[in-house]
Amino acid sequence: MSYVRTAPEAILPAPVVARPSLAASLFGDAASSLATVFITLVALAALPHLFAWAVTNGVWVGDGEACRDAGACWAFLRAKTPFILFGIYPEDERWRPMVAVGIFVVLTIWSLPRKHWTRATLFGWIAGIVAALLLMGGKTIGLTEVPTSAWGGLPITILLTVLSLALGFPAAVLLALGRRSPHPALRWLSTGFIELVRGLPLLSMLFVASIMVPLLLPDGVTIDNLFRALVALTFSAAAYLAEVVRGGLQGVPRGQEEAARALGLSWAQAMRLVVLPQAIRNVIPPLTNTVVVIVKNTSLVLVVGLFDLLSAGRVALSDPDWPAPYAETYLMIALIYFTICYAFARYALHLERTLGQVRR
Amino acid sequence: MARGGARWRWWLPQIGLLAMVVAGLAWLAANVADNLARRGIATGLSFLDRAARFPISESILPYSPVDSFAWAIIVGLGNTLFLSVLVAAISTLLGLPIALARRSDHALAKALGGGFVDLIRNTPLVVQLLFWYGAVTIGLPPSAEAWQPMAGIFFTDRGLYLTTFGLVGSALPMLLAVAAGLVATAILAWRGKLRQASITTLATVMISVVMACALGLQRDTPVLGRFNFSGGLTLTPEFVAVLLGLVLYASAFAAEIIRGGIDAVAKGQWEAGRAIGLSERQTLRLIVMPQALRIMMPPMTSQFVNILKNSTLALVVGYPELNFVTATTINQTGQALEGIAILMIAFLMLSGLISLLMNRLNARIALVER
Amino acid sequence: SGAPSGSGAASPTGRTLAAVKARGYVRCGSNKDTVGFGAPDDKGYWRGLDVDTCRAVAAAVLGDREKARFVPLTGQQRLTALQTGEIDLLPRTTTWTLQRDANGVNFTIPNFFDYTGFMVRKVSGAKSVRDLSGASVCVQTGSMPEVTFADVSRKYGLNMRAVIFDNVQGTRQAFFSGRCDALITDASALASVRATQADKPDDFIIFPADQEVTPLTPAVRHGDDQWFDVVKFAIQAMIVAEQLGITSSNAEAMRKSDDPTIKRFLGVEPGNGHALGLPDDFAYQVVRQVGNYGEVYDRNVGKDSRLKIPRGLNRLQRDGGLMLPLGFF
Amino acid sequence: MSAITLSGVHKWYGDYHALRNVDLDIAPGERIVICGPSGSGKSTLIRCINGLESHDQGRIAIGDEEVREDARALQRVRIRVGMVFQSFNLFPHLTIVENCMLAPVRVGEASPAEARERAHALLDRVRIGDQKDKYPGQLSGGQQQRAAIARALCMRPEIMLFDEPTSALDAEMVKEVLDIMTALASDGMTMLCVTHEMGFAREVADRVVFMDAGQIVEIGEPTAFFSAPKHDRARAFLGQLIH
Amino acid sequence: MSAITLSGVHKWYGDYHALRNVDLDIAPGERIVICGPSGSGKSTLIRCINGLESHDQGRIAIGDEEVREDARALQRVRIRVGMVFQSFNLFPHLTIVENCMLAPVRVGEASPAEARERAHALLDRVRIGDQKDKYPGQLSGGQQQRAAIARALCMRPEIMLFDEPTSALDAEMVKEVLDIMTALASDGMTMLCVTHEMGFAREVADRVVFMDAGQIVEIGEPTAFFSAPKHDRARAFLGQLIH
Ligand SMILES: Nc1ncnc2c1ncn2[C@@H]1O[C@H](COP(=O)(O)OP(=O)(O)OP(=O)(O)O)[C@@H](O)[C@H]1O
Ligand SMILES: Nc1ncnc2c1ncn2[C@@H]1O[C@H](COP(=O)(O)OP(=O)(O)OP(=O)(O)O)[C@@H](O)[C@H]1O
Ligand SMILES: [Mg+2]
Ligand SMILES: [Mg+2]
Repeated sequence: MSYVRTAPEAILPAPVVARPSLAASLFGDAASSLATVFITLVALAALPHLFAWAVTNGVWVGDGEACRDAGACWAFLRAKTPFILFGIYPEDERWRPMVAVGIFVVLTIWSLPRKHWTRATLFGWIAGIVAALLLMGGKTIGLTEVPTSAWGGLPITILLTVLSLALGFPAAVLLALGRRSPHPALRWLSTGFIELVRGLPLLSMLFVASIMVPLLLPDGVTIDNLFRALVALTFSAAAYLAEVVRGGLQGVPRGQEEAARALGLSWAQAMRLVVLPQAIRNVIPPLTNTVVVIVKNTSLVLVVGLFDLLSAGRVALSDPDWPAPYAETYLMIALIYFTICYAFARYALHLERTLGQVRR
Repeated sequence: MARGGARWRWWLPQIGLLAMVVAGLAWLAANVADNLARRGIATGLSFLDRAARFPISESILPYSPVDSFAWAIIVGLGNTLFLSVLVAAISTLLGLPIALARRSDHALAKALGGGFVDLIRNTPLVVQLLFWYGAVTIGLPPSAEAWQPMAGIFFTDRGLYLTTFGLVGSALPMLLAVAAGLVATAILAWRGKLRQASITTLATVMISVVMACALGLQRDTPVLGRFNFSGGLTLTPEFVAVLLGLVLYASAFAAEIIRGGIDAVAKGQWEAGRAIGLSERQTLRLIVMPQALRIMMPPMTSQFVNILKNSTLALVVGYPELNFVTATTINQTGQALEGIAILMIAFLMLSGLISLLMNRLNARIALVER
Repeated sequence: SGAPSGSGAASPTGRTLAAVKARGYVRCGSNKDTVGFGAPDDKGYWRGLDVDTCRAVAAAVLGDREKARFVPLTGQQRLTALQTGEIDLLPRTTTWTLQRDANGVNFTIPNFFDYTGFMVRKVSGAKSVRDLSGASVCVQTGSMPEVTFADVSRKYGLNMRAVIFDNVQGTRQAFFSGRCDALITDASALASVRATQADKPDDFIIFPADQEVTPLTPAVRHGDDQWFDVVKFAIQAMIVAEQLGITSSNAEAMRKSDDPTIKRFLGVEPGNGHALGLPDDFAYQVVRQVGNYGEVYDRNVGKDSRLKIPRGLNRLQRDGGLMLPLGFF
Repeated sequence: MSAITLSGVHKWYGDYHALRNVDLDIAPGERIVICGPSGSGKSTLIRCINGLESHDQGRIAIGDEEVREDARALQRVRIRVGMVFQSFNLFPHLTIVENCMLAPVRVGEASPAEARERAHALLDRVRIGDQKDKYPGQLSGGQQQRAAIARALCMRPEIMLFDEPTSALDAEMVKEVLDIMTALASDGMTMLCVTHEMGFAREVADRVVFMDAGQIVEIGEPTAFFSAPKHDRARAFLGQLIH
Repeated sequence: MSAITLSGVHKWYGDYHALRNVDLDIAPGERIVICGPSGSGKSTLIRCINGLESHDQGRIAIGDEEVREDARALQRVRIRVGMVFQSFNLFPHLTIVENCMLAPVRVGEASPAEARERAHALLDRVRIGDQKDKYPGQLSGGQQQRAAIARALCMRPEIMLFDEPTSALDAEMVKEVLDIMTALASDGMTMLCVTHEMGFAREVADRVVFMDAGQIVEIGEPTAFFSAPKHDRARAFLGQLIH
């Protein structure tokens, strides 16, 4: 009836289990097999057409004439890529946007490892943004002046993204804190702003920015078109990010703030050092989604006459020398956006996993 | 103080802040008034009564260019609502199988589901809409060579033409039956009895089909005229592209919301379901989904608001929703201020309405807590 | 306008001119993808009839055609942008209509006479508007064509179906992919579309939608008469130069001409510029730097361009067109 | 025949050896209390018995039914074995009585009326009959746990498994639940219970199983075990419990 | 002078009268244990003392520093008073040593090196010096609570407040934490501790304060109080605790 162990049981390595095979996953049961066959058939039906269009009949070199009555007109993209990427920026000066894009790429790559998240990197970004703006504008640093109305393509997309995030995020944090504040005026204002912006389509906000802003300002004061689009994008980014941050704040137990206050930290210190770092960590996935939406939203400036990537692509399509290969152009633009957004999403996933290791 | 509340020491800065905001708004209003006067821009809503004179390519409300601007805007609003409701319904339905595919063990289904969601979510909706419009207009044959997958259905680059069945004789009993069914469904849904509501919907559809057959039908088949098919029901390429683009886009998001909802149900619930002998599918259906549904309500609310707002992009492929009609109105009348104001108020009201309805529904089905 | 406002004077004459001079460049609202009228080329250099109109004003006011900047505007933005002072001048294929004229802007002088036309495939057999009964028509929003479309459809009871876009590419893409039987827009645009985008231009025909001529006219703000005059005569300078046979290449030489009309025109004999508040050689600068109207036309939309639109209505009045030279004295 | 048989059971989580060669034989009607330090594998053991976790080696059987990875076999096992979790795991969207009726109607062959009747009887037995139409969220922890017990009993299981059924409860509520479990035990139900409530173990258990690091270290009569544990590890553990 | 003085303290939550006319005077070096039924206002009392809650009437003072709604005054109070919570409330995104260094560096005037040294010494003292570079999530409950004590001590407070520091711990870990608290007490630290651990109270407390419904009902020597509580409510409460 009673038992006492005398010798400990050996700790053994786990037996090697064969991973469930791909075949089992594909043909494990009737439903799986059916699904497999169906998906394969659809793919087989579609692929040859796609291949013929893109490769067999595709035109890789040549001019507009070569593309008439042919498959995909890749030659168009070859000819137009500089224009799509840099818009109407004067051709002789295109090295400047190229350098600006380079600055952002370098900064981004530099900022990836966590150990580079330092104050210096932050200043690096600020310096980088300022440098890119000066370089693009040119006047202040003694280059030919290129007005913002002539900026275009990818640099615009990147600038709008980076700036609307850089300005929108701090604003979002303040709005989120304001919305949770015990002080009614702050709370109403933050809530009002957030809900107003979130209730309106970005498109109509861009309209307002492009049409109404001049009416809102005193006679004679004008604001740059690019800047106005930036303001609209920043407002929208701030409102959306604020809601995400608020969600994160709600997920931080009240005890954290109390513990920080009990140690003598001020409210601002408690927020900055204890609550916000946790709040933001908690919401990396929705934050990622929101940032991706913000990146994609820059494409909407198309409707207010700026030459962003998509807009420049469409202007390129109106060139009478070419038969307007829409699908190819949109595919290329989609690919650029996809690369940016997807890379960002993967990075955020990685971040979430590594930051998550802090907890058990 | 941690839980200080609104103490007197805070009133002053708060009043100051409010005053600043009010002053700022007043300053802007003064500027607008001054600018309008200075530039001789006519303001007022009198233009709304004037004939619009421009055409609207399609609408669910009747419209002709002799109608007023006001009516044109209402027609645009009708299209926006129609499109949004359709997209919301279809994309939610489509989201479920995609979410389940992503969670399944079937390698191909999982990869396809994942690839679809990644692809859709990481490219701008405008680009997708433009792409689909190109695909629809370039991919389909001209009217003369219409593709006929089924008798009475024609796919052409002018749109999809469907045979419809009109009713002979008195349609009144049937309409009454359908209306009664819809009202019953609405009441049940309002009470949070979703199961009964869906059964009622199904019953309504079945009863109406049976009654339709009993009452007798008259086919209305599209016929190819000189340029176009006429008769039957037409879905224009613009509408198809917008619907396709918005539905695919929204369903990728819906799938993620549904998947998130399922994943967010505590693991213990799955285990408890299994432990009392329920199968995996029963556990999903009886235990997990009802709880996931509740978790999904808030993100679904934003999703529906987003669908409404995304519908404004329909203008790039020529579907005349509210934004498009308002833009045309502004262009025709030059009355930007009024147009924008109408647009924004309409959207704010619609977004508010969606939130209100969803919150009411949410309150109805919320888990009861102590 | 860039200068800060004074204290409430409703229309201080000459403010725009002073502001432009102070700023050092003219700001013009522009199309961004209407080839022939206003669009950047592959190198990012703006080209087009409207663009050259703006450059003519820059040459007249500032002596340098490159001192012009272009603000791409959508149809909805353009009038507001002008009214609010974001731009000094709106040369952007804008039709001169009563409603617009009455509502805060002034139209100067047409720089292109157009009409609204339909383009159809020859195989459809349609030869006039009346043949288009039941047809699908692609319409580009934002200008006269959509109103004209509605009007003719109603007038002849055609029951046409409109497919409307707010952008050029959408309209064109839809037409050539077979979405529409006809494309309605300004005939100039139709010509250019046919010449450049059609696989076989001869497969398409163009006919007018109605009897009306649509004058595309650069516009300025209400309330600044001096600027209104300046723009009018900068445009006129190109037309008169053609009348007088002055071109960009012979303008220099023509300054030595004995013809008093030419002398006055080129500012050799002073007075004209002064009256407008401009340098006396403003017309000379316009012609030398931008060219006369014929040159500008041919270069952008006419025989030297890909569009190859016949001069038609845009010939000088003496040649049977509508371009009427005014007196430079 | 034994109610539960485990022989040579091994279980790994990744590379972590969570159950090491566990042998245990439980007779019908026997009441076993399992205790041991945190992480010693108590929950793992109990979860392997009704197949919520799969074991990697060895054999587990409920009567003559082997516990193996097969949906139908698992369902047969789970119908015969009731389980009560530490965190109750009631279904929050169903009322208490609906919680109880779900399995009999959907898995067993009971009609709704029959299931309801059975549920009422059991809810009365755990003394929350008057709460039956409330939702779990409206009950106190002790009431929830009693409802969970009633739910498990509704399938008329031969065996009940309890995984620390009182550890998520406030001190005041522990007693309510232990009382119900004691009553169950006195009815002759086969019970396997992970708990550190020594009073309960003394009063009810036929045998106490002490686990450490995935192994069964000692098995004994409760009085003998608690007063004089033989194994060092058990002694150390009990020493810490009583302070 | 008293270390802590409360006189006529009232506190309301909305309409609920949570503290009713509380008077208490604690001498430097004194060790007080507060007990009482759930909801009796123990936490509220302790949280009012370091100003985490504001009291509505009466006076609370730490030495000569009055606790009042003024950011600077409050900060001075909090530097002098350390607090340990029931749920540890360590900062999960910082390592243990970073948790300890945060306040000395940001609030006190310590240099990072100095703060680190101090933290190391205190972590050794609570016997988790070897865990210092782990994150809270990687420690057991007992270790986390000891880290929380070290964190509070890092500010070198004159007074330590404990709000049920062991009630969220597994039985095995309670002792670790109580040992540390006992050691602190024997160093002469002024302590105010909400706890139901009678062993600890007996061994360490100078006085036991019993609260009920927002009032102080009984104050007494621990031995006397536990063996023969004078007030009915206290007697009933102690009767329930021992089951
Ligand atoms: N899903 C899992 N993946 C990996 N390791 C696991 C998993 N579940 C449990 N473990 C590990 O297996 C060991 C035994 O866990 P188990 O939950 O059975 O312990 P326990 O004795 O029930 O402890 P407690 O008293 O804390 O509930 C622990 O070390 C635990 O960390
Ligand atoms: N923020 C609050 N708002 C409203 N009422 C509160 C709040 N905090 C506490 N209370 C109420 O005040 C009373 C005293 O609470 P307190 O937390 O001080 O009790 P306690 O003695 O610490 O109880 P426990 O032993 O459960 O921790 C309780 O009735 C509680 O419900
Ligand atoms: Mg366990
Ligand atoms: Mg408490």
